[in-house]
Amino acid sequence: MTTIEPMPVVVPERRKPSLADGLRNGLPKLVLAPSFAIILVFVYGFILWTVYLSFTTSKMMPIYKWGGFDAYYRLWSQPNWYVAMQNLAIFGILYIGICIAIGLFIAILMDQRIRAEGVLRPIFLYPMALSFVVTGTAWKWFLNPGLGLENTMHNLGWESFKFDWLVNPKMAIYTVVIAGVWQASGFVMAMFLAGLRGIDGEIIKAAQIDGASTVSIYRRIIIPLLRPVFLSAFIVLAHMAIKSYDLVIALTGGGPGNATELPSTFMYSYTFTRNQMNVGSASAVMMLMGITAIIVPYLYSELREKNQ
Amino acid sequence: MNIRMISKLAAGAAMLAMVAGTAKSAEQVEVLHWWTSGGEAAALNVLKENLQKQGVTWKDMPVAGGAGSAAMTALRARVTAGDPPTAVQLLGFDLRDWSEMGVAANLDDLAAKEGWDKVIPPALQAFSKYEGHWVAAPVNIHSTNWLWLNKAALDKAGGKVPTNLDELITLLDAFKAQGITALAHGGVPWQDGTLWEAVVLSTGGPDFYKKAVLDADPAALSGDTMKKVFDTMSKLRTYFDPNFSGREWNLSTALVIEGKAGAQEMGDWSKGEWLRANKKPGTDFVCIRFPGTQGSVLFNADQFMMFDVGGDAEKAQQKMASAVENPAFQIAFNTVKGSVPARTDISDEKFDDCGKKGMKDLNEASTKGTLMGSLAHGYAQPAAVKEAMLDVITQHLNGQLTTDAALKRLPEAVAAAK
Amino acid sequence: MSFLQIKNLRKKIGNVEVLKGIDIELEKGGFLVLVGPSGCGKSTLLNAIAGLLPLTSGDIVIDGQVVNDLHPSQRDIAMVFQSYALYPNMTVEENIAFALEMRGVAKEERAKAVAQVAKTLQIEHLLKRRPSQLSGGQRQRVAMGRALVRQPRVFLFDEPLSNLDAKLRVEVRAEIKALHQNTHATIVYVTHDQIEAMTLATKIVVLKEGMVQQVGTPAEIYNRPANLFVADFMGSPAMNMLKGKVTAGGGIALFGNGGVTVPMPPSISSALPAGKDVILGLRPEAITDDGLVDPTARAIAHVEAEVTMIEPTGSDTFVTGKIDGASFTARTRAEVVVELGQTFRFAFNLDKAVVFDPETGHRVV
Amino acid sequence: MSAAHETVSPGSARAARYVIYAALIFLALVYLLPLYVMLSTSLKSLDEIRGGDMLALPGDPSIAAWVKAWGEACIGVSCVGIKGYFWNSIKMVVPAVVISTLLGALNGYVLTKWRFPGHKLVFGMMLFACFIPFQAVLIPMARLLGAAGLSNSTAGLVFVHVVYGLGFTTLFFRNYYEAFPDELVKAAMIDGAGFFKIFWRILLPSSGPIIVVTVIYQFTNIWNDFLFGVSFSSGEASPMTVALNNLVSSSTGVKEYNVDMAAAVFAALPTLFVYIVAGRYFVRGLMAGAVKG
Repeated sequence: MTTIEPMPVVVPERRKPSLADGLRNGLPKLVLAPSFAIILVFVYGFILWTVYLSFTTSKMMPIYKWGGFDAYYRLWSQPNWYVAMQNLAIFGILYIGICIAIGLFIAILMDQRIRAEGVLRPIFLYPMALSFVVTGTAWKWFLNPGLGLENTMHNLGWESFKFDWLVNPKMAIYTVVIAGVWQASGFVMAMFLAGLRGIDGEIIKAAQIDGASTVSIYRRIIIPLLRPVFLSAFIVLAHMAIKSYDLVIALTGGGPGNATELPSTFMYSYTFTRNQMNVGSASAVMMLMGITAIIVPYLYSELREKNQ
Repeated sequence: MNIRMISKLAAGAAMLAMVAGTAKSAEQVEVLHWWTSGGEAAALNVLKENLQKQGVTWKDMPVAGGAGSAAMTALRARVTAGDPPTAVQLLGFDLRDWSEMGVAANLDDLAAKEGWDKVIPPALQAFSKYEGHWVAAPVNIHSTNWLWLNKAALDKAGGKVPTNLDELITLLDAFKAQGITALAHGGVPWQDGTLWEAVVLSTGGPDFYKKAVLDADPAALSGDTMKKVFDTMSKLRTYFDPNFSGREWNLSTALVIEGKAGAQEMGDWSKGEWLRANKKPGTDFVCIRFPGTQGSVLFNADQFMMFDVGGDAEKAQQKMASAVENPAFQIAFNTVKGSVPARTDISDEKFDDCGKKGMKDLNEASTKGTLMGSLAHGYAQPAAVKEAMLDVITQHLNGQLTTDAALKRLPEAVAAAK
Repeated sequence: MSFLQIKNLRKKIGNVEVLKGIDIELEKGGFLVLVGPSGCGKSTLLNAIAGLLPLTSGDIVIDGQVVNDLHPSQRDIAMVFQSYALYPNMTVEENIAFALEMRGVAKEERAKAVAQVAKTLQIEHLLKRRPSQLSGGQRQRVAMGRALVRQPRVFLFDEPLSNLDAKLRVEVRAEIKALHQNTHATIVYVTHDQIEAMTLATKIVVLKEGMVQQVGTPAEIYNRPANLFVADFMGSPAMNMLKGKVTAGGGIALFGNGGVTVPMPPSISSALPAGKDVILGLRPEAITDDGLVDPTARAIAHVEAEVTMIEPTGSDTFVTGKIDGASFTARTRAEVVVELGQTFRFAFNLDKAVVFDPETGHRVV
Repeated sequence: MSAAHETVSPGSARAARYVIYAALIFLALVYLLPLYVMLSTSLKSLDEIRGGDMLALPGDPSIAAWVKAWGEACIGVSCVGIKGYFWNSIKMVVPAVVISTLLGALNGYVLTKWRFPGHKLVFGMMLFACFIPFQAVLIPMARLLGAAGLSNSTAGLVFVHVVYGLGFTTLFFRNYYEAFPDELVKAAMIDGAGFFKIFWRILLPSSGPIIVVTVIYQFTNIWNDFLFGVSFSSGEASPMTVALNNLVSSSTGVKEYNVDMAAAVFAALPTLFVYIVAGRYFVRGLMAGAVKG
C-alpha cells in the first residue's frame, strides 16, 4: 500500500530559495488570499461591526455611542422576539423534517427506474428556481380561503371543506411551512437521489441474496448509508430556515398580527423600519450565535473526520 | 469546456459592469419614491415633464412594497454610501430622523421667495422644517379619518349617514342583514392602525387623541377611554369578512365598489379606486368623516425631502422643490391622487365633492388646532413607538391579546420603544 | 561515483518520523526496488526522490547534482503511478505529449516522440482514445509511455502493477524488465510484492518502519537475509524459522526434547558457540523429500514428522510437517506420495541454512 | 438479516409500479400548482380573475397581459415594461456567476491540492460565510461600496454577489476536488506543469459536473436576489426582481393580476430554463461530490 501524502507542497528548507521558487511556493496562498481577505472583512469584519452596533444607541442610522447592554434588555423584553423564536422553532423543525421526509420519499420513488424521470425531475426541482417575489402572489391566493383551495372545493360542491390557516393566527405559521417545503423539498430530493445513485450496487445485491425485502433493504441498508446526505441536507435546510425572509414577507408579511414573525423578519423590521438599529443588531447577534451553535460542531466533526 | 473563452467572457462582462456604473449629470434629479401604480405614476409624470421643460432630467428610482419600507432600506444604503438621491418621498417623523443625521438640503431661500410659510399649514410645517429650516417640499395632504360607503347599500339601509359610533354600529348591522360584508378591512398593521386611530379620535375627541396618541401618555393609553376604544375595535372586528387577513387596502375598496361590502374606513387615497372604476361621489359612493370625528382631521402628507447633494445638482433640486409647490402641479397631482393640496391657497374648483369637503375640513381643522398627525402613517410618533403601538393594536384585533392585556401592553410597548 | 545517492534522508510528518536516516546508492542503469510492508516508508521515499515531498534533512543527489530544492519538474525524472494518474480529459496522445508540451517542445517533435514511444509500447492504435476507454493493462502502458517519452535521468515507479490482474501482472513485469534491459534506464521501483522485487531488481532495498533493513542484489537478499524480518518478508512461502540450540558437536538441536539434532556445515558451525540459543532459517526448497535431495549438498539431515497440510501447486507440492508443536513447510516433488497424518521422512539441506540470533534478530552466520 | 424472503409475483410487481407512478404523478401535480396558477391567471382577463375560480382554466386565453408586462407595464413613471430590466439582471448575473465560480474553483484547488498548515481553519471560516444573514450586512456594505465608489452601480452589485457567493462556490469545489486524485496533480507537477497550468489543464477540464451545480446554484440565487438589488442599484439600472416588485406591489391603483403574473413568469424564465435544461447534470453534479459537504 502506498501512503498518499496530503501535502504535495514543495518547500525547500535548507538552501536559499531563489525568487522564482519563493513565488512558486507562495502562489497558492497568494491565490487564496484575496478570497480569504474578502471573507475576513465582509463577513467577520461585518459581524464584529454588528456586535459593536448592538452595544450602541443607534436608532435610524449607526451611531457609535456606547449604550451597554441596553439593546439586549430591550430585545429580551420584546414579546415579538419570543414569538419570533418560538416560530423559528416550529418552522425550523417542521420545515427540515418534512423536507427531508418528502425529499427522501420522492427520491426513493424516482430511483425505481422510472421511465419519465427526465420529465418529473425538473418538476420537483423547479420551485427552487423561483423566488417568492415571483411565486408569493400565487401562493397567497392558493392559501386564501376566499380565493384558493377552499373556494375551489366549495365550488366543486364540498361545502364543509375548510382551509383557512393563512388567516388564522394559530395556524398561519404552518402555511409558511407548506410553501417552504414546496420550495426546498425538490432540492433535497436531488441530494438524496444523488446519494442513492452513488450507493454501490453490490451491497444491494448482497442484501437481496441475504433475503432482505425491498422495504428492509431501504430501511436497514440504504438509508443508513445515506447518513452524509442527511447531514448535508440538514445543514442546507437549517441555514435556509434561519435565513427565511422572502417567504414570510410574500406570504403573510409576518401576520396575522405577529403570528408568523421570524427572527429574520424581526431583525429586518427593527433595523430598517422601526429605527431601532441597536435592537436589530442585537437580534442579528443572537441569530449568528444560533447559527454558530449549529454549524461549528458540524464543521468541527466534519473536518476532523477527514483528518484521519 | 473552453477555458480561454470563459476567461475572456468574464473579463468582458466585468468591463461592461464597470461601464454601466452611473455618472450623474449636472441638471438631473434622482427621485426615490414608491408611487409605482398607474395613477400615481401619471401624476408624477406631470412633475417630470414640468422639470424637463426647465432642462432638468428626471432619474426615476421607484421602490415599491411594504408601504415604503423597502424604499427606506434602499435610502439607508444610499445615504450610508455617501450618495443620496436628490429627493426622497418621506413621511412624518422619518423627515425629522433623517434631518437629524445632517443630510438634509436647505430650502430656506426658495421658501422665503415663494412664501411657503404663509400657505402651508403649521401642523405640516412642523415636519417640513427641521430646527427652523425648510428641508422638504410637501406634495399633498391626505386625511385618514374617512369612511367610504356604497351608496346603494346605504340607501337600502335607510340612507342616513352615521354621525357617531352607535349609529355606525346600527348601520353595520343593517349591512350585515343585507348579507354583505359590513365593514371591508385589510388585516395589515398600518390598516389596523388607521382604523384604530379613527376610533380613538371618535371615542375620546381631539384632546384625548393628542394625549393618548401624540403624547403617548401612559395613563391615557391604559385608561377607561382606551378600554372603550379596544372594545369598539373588538366589536368592529365582528363585521369583517373572514378573509380580511393580509388583504391589500385596494382589494377591500373593490369589495365596497362592487357592493360586496358596505363600508370601508380608509384614507382619501381610496377615492382614486372609485374614480378609476368610473364611480361618482354622491351617486355611487358617499365619503364622510369617520363617525364622531367631524371637525378633526388626521393627516398624512407626502413630502419630498431634499438631500444635501451639493454643487450643480442643488440647482436642479431647487427647481424641483419649486415645481412641487407650483399650484398647477398641486392641482394636477392631488385631483388624481385623491388628496388635497399641501398649500391652503389653492382654489377648489377643479376638485370633486369629496375633495372640496376635504379642503374645507383641512382649513377648518388647521385654524381650530384639530389638524393632527396620523399614527399609522408616521405623523404622530417616531417609527419605533409607532410600530410598537401597531404591534399591540394588530395583535388585539387578531385576537392574540385580550382587551385587558392590550391595555397593559400598550404603555409598556411605548416605554420600551422610547 | 553513483548516479543516484540518498544520504541520511529524514522525513517527519507531524511528530512522526517516517524516514529515519536512509542511505542508498544506485549506479547508472541500475534497477533499484524499494520493498517493504505497508507503512514502511517506501512510497514516502519515492515521493521524496520525485520532489513531491519536502525533506526534513539529508540529501538527494542525481548525477552529482543535489536536487533537494529543485521542483519535481526540474529534477529530470519521470514517474509511473499506481493509479496511472492519466489525465482523464486528454487523449492518450495528449497525455503522453503533455510533459513535452510543458517543456515547450515544438509540436512536430512532440508528435514524433509520441509516435516512437507508442511504437515501442505497441499502443499506436490507442492514441486517440481517452483513458476511460482503455483497459487496465492499456492504461498501464500509457502511463509508462508518458514516462518514457521524456527520456529522464531517473524513472520512478510507484507500485505500477498492483492494479492489474495476476496474469497481466506477470506479462507487464516481463515487459518492464525487457524495457530496462533495452534502454538501460535508471529506475527506482516501489512494490510490496517480493516476487516483483526479485525478478526486476539489480538492487533491492528492504525497508521497515522507515529504516533500511538490507541493501543487496536479489540473490544476496534471498540467500543471505540480514535479519529475521528480511528473511521472513522475502520469499514465498516464507522461510521456515526453527528454534534450536547449538550442541557441543557443532550441530543444532531442533524441536525441543523429543527432537532431532541436525549437523551444520563447518562454515556455519565454526561460528557458533555451543549451548547458544539460535533460530535456524531454512527456505522451503531446502527441505525436500528424499528424491529431490541436492547431490552436492554437504550437510543433509533426515527428519521424520507428521504431515498436517498438503498444497499441490502443479509444479511442486508444499508439505507442512509438524513435530512437537513446531511446523515447517517443505517443497517436494509434485509426484511425491504423501497423505495427511502420515509420518513422512523429510530431507533438510543444511548447506542452505542461515542462523539468526533470537535476541537481536540479526543473522549470525 | 431478519427479513424473510419475499416472493414477488409479476402481478404484484406491476401493481407496485402503478402505485409508484400514481404517487409520483400526484406529487408532480401538487408541485406544479403554483406555476399553473401563475400561468392560467396570466392568460385570463381581469374580470375573469375577479369573478372566477382561481384554479379554473382560462375561458378565453389571451396573451395581452404578456405583451403588456413585457413592453408596456408601468414601473415608476416610465411605462416600458420589464424588458429593459431583463438585460440589467443578465449584466449583473453573468459576471457575478463567472467570477464567483472561478474564485471558488481556485479556492477549492488550493484548499485540497496545495494545503498549508491551517487550511482547515481557513476553509471553515470561509464556509461560515454561507450562513450570514444578508440583512445584517446591508449597512456596512453600503458604506464600503460608497467608499470604493461602487455605490449604486452594477459593478458594486456584482461585487456583493461575488463576496457572498464565495462561501458556497468554495464549498462545492473543495468537496469535489477533495475526491480528485492527488496523483494526477503529482504527475502533472513532474511533467512540468505549474500551479495555474495544473488548474487550467488538469482540474478545470474535469470539473464539468461541479461547475454545473455551482453555476445553477449561483445563477438562481443571484437572479432571484431582491435585497441587495433594491439596496445597491436604482431606477432603470435595477435588476429584474426589483422591477417586478415595483410592478407587483404598487401601493395604490387597480391591480392587474394577469400582468403581474405574466411579469412574474418572465422574471422566472431564465432560472426555470436553467433548471429544466441542466436538471440532469445537477443531480449528476451533486453525486460527484457536492452532497458530502
